[in-house]
Amino acid sequence: MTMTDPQAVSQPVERVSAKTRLKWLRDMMLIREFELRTMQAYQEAKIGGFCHVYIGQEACAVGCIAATNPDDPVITAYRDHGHALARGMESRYAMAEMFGKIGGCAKGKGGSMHLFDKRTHFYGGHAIVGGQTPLGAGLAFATRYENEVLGEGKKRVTLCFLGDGALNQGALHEAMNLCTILELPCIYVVENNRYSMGTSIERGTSMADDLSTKAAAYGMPYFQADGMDVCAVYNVMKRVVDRMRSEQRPAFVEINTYRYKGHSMSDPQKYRTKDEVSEYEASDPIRRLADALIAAGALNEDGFKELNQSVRDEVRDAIKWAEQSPEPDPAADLYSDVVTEPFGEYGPTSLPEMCDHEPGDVPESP
Amino acid sequence: MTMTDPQAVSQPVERVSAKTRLKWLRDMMLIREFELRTMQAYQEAKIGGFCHVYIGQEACAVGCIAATNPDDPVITAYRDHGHALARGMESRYAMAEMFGKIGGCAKGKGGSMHLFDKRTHFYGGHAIVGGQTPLGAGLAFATRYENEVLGEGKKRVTLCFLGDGALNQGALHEAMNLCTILELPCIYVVENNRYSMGTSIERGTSMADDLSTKAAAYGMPYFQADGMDVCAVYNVMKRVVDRMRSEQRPAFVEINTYRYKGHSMSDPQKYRTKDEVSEYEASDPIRRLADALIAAGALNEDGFKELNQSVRDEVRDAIKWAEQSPEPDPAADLYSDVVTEPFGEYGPTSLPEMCDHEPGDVPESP
Amino acid sequence: MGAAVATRQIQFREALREAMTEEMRRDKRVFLMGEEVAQYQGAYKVSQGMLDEFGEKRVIDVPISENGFAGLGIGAAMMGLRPIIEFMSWSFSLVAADQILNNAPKMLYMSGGQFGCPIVFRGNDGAGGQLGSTHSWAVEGLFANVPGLRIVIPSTPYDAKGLLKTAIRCNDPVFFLESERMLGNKGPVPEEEYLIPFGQADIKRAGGDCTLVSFGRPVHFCLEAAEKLAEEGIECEVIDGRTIRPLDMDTIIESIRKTNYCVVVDQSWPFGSVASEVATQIYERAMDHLDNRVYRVCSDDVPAPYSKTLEQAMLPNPGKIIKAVKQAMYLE
Amino acid sequence: MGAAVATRQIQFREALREAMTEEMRRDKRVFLMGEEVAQYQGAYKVSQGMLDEFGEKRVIDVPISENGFAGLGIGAAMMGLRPIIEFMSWSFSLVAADQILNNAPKMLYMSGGQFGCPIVFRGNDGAGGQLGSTHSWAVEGLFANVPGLRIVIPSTPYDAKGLLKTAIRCNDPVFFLESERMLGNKGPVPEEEYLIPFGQADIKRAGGDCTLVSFGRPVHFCLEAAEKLAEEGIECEVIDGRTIRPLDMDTIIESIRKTNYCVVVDQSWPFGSVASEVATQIYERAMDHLDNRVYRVCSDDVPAPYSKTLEQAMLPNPGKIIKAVKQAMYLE
Ligand SMILES: Cc1ncc(C[n+]2csc(CCOP(=O)(O)OP(=O)(O)O)c2C)c(N)n1
Ligand SMILES: Cc1ncc(C[n+]2csc(CCOP(=O)(O)OP(=O)(O)O)c2C)c(N)n1
Ligand SMILES: [Mg+2]
Ligand SMILES: [Mg+2]
Repeated sequence: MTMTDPQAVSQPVERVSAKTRLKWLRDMMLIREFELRTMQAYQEAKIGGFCHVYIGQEACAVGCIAATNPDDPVITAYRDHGHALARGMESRYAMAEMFGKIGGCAKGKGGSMHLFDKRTHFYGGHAIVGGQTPLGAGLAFATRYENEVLGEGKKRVTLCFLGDGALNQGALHEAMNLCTILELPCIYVVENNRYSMGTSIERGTSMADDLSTKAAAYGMPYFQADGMDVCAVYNVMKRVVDRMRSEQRPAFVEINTYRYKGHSMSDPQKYRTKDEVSEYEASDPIRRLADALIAAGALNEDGFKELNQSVRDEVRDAIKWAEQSPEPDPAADLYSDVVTEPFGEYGPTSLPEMCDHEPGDVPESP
Repeated sequence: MTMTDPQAVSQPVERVSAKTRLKWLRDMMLIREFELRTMQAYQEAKIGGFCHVYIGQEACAVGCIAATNPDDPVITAYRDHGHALARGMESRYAMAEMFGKIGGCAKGKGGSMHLFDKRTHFYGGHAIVGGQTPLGAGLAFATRYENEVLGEGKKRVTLCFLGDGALNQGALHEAMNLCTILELPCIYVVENNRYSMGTSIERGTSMADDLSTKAAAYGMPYFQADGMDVCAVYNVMKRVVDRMRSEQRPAFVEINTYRYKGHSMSDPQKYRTKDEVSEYEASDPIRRLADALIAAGALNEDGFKELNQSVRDEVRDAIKWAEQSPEPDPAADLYSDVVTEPFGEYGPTSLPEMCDHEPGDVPESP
Repeated sequence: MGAAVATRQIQFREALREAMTEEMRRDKRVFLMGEEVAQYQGAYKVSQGMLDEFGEKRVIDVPISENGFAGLGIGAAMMGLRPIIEFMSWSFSLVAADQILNNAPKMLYMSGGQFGCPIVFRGNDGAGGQLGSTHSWAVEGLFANVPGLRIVIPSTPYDAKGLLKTAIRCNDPVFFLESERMLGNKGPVPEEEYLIPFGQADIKRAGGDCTLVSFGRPVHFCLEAAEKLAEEGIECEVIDGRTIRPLDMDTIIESIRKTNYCVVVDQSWPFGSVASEVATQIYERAMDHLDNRVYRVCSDDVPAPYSKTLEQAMLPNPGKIIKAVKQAMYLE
Repeated sequence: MGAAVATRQIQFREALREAMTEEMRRDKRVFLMGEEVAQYQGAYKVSQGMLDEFGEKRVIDVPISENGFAGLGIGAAMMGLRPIIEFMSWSFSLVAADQILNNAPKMLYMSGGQFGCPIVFRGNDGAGGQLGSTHSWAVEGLFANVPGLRIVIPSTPYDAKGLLKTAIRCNDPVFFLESERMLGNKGPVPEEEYLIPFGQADIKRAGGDCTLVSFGRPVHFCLEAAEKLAEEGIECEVIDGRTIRPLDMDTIIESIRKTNYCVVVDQSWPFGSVASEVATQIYERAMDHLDNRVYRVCSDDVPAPYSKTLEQAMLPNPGKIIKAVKQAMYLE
């Protein structure tokens, strides 16, 4: 009864231009560098709260989002830096947000777990496990509604990312059933990094060894991809995205991946062995793509160094922006954005700086 | 991947003594009579609130509960009169509860949707759709815990009934996953009467035509039974109950049934045809068993009439009890049972009348 | 009351339906979603006929998955649609608490103003009549603490229509609390379009002796009590708050300056209730104008019982209000 | 404060662990269940070592299914077990709202006294430090309205231990609110066994000029404020409510009779808050003893922001309390 479609998945790899793959490489490198600097800034207490880095999982966000159109909505959980960057949020706005500064994507009100970027159709950053999955259904509903009722826009698909731990939240099940019943083009992408905090998927999730059963319960097609290989992710996702765009139906994708670092900044990681971590690090998605590009003659060591330098520069610039950006001002900012139409003592709402400019056309560091 | 076990289901019918089957017949007739009088009392405004009758589904409760031990916990949703009676709650206490009287099983505090009977291990009567399903897991947890940690009691199984509409509540999915992960002997019995209020299962639930997928998603064995035939229900359930009792694991059972009446007392029933209802009525579980017993020579028309008279007498007696029982007294009863250990203005807790007596040994009508 | 000019009398449920229908005609982004709202014509017939007019793309039946479809609505609102999500009962909103409390009222703030959430959640609130404790929530007692929310609780068809239209046009999330017990109530509603702004209480009865403040269904108990008290020569001013958040304290304070006595009547439980808040704000702003303490009439502090006798004893009613007024005025 | 005799200093988290451990040794029906409580030794190390002592049948890891395992605990409690259910954060209890509000506090009533629900839900409440709006709920503002609940909110290791032991022995559901920000706090806790009854506030500092009433973590802000005010010659009496339901108004009223001024400090949002309730009850019982209105210090009425600057501006703090005391005493 499972609707797994192994055919679609095992078709020969499409030819993706070297230029495109070089962009993916840079995107992954940018995320990696961004996250390393994030960890450093956290240790320096420049970032507070809960902070979850994406190191090891870069191929998921980059490969999946590469398969979408720029106006396809994307939404995810609290481990969201990678998705925000892959989607095109300027790294400076993401970094400043974590620094709690007014130059952040949410003026410092959201923080690491709640990144949002309207301009790139990135719908956040949601910190209640599973809580984004009904929202994803709603985004898919809206794209269909715009197309069919309002007669606006074209067919879109929504990517809704979730962790393997979210499989155990009732919200996901309600959302998946709704997507099937209402025929909503939402693609649930489970980034199965094998752990939710300290709980291995086997300890927390029934049928962990065959997640296709979770899709089958809702009559959804199931797909799987190797999350340590951005090309593999792209290939699977491209077919899923294209198909769901035309069929306007939901799908369920499992991407097998791994987080190299602890769950958050304070995780002793006693639940797994160093060997296990090393094993995954050995098939690192960045190294893997770089090697492939080098082997194909599309990249050489110098080119790689240049890329490295460019992402370092970008992240250094982001940190600088974040550091120089002013703190929000309680008098002006505490009561703004509570509601759009103020009543009584609430202040008015203004969009964050980032939204007042075209992408690329970023304002000067404050 | 589904763990359906068609073998277990299609084994030859066990021989059940005629005496036992006569008891089932009476149990079903009692429920039917009780519900007919309930509807009447509702029309006469002696019963208030929401009231959902069980007519048509009698074979489910009777067949399932017949397969359990008397101390196996049973819990269900708001359409609970049938389960309460099949489990052995005195009909007078159920009726008086719906009359909102002090002689009711909850002293009139619970009402039709919230019947409880500690003495018969009947854990209610729960009116939030799906809300009883985690409780069922908890009952199963407790029986295991008593057995394994406290060293008390023997192996028990829990029956947790739910409607097909509850398939769409996240609570059920969390509960099912927990049961598998923690190995809890809870049997989820879906009474698939094809409608949740006015919504047919096809309109509300994905994979409606193959609910085994819902079980497979949690690695649970799936079973199915014809709910219009109490013997069929018993046969399936007996094997499931015995197996789960020894294996101490969860299972999922779909019973195909039908409610003859509207969802509640105020349902115009435009969502289905009269023909559909008649079709099911034609395979009425009471008529079916009576005919079989008559064919087998275990019952004759006189005997059937006697049974009929005896359930009428019992229900008439229940109505009388309910009518004569006093109203609760706000001064004494409003603030009792809020907490067991009163603080401040709360009154103390006393058990309802029914719990002060041995079964059968019922107090005189007030 | 603006309704004085109207002659047409319609039911509360019709007023709600008219508000939704007019707004759906005006703005294609508005849609209605909930259990049994379409084919069944609404569990309480509020949406009767709407499927016919707007079709199944805009009047949408969903399964019993409140957390799921509440979240779906919020996601759609983030993209600029304007969902009306019907809860058959607000009691069932507890399974959706995460979505309606964490996401709807905080999205705008968390996103620094990027994503608003123009959504209306509506349905029956308060005791519906012997439904027992799981089905008789007065959610204003739970949810009013949450910043970012508008909570609307009309007591008449006129207010219901004008406030629901405002709610649907509001760019922020609105919890709209109706009452099963009032859906059949008739009242004057003009044919012409009108909107009622949030945060404007309505004086449903003028009087100079004691101020009665209430919200939703208990407003009628206050009016009943006021009639009876008038027979004894006590003239109560009955203020219908109409919206709990925002709360129009100005109208309340103004009345108390005149009467110097106040009773607040609220159908939620006493502890940390809307009544507590109103009382506290009265003290904060008008303590000098009070000749006695503010009396609260709430539901009794027990789960809602099924029995009619117990339920009646538990809910606010005219008798309790009369008693409280007399106590407040040192007459008892 | 009874703790005065103790010399041993332990952390808040150790006090919680001792309470659970002692009760689990005493009564085999008690078990602990929650996310990461066993193998991980507790997300906040509260349950460190307990898996080793009690084994995996009594210290039980569960997946991220709060509604599921909260309900599981309630079912087990109906059968007479005594579950302790840990929420990593009370913020995550919103997904379990139906189970914890509909079932736990109403089972006894709905069943006419047949099925009690002896269960403790515990975990971090209030702002944890820049966690943003989804993770910073102060649930006392939401849940205190619900009849049938005990709500406990200790501020010291001593109180935490004594109250948690009482909670575990209580035959009714208890919501036990801890604070991530206090888990590392040390304080005196005697070796000998003791229990602290519910409904008994504790005077954490004596003083005759102004009464400060608070609950949980803000009690420390009150003490800090009181120290600073003492330097100016203003002696505040700091009352730690310790339990919100039941609420010990007697101690509060007694203090106000002496001081005639009162400030209530509460970490929930202002509207319909615990502070509103305390203020309202003070007026109801001791209006004649007040020389000014009761001042409330709550969190600002906005979703919890991430930024440290904004979060600090939003939460109650000693500066705000000092200001409120001075206003209450007509000194500002
Ligand atoms: C409802 C809820 N419960 C608990 C948490 C605390 N929590 C945050 S992340 C997390 C683990 C989630 O694991 P997974 O979904 O696999 O995502 P990953 O961290 O692997 O990206 C937990 C338990 C939460 N945020 N929300
Ligand atoms: C969470 C929740 N949502 C909605 C309702 C209202 N409601 C009561 S019964 C019902 C239909 C349930 O159908 P099903 O589970 O199939 O049971 P059946 O009535 O067929 O026995 C609905 C929607 C409710 N009680 N709880
Ligand atoms: Mg994971
Ligand atoms: Mg059904």
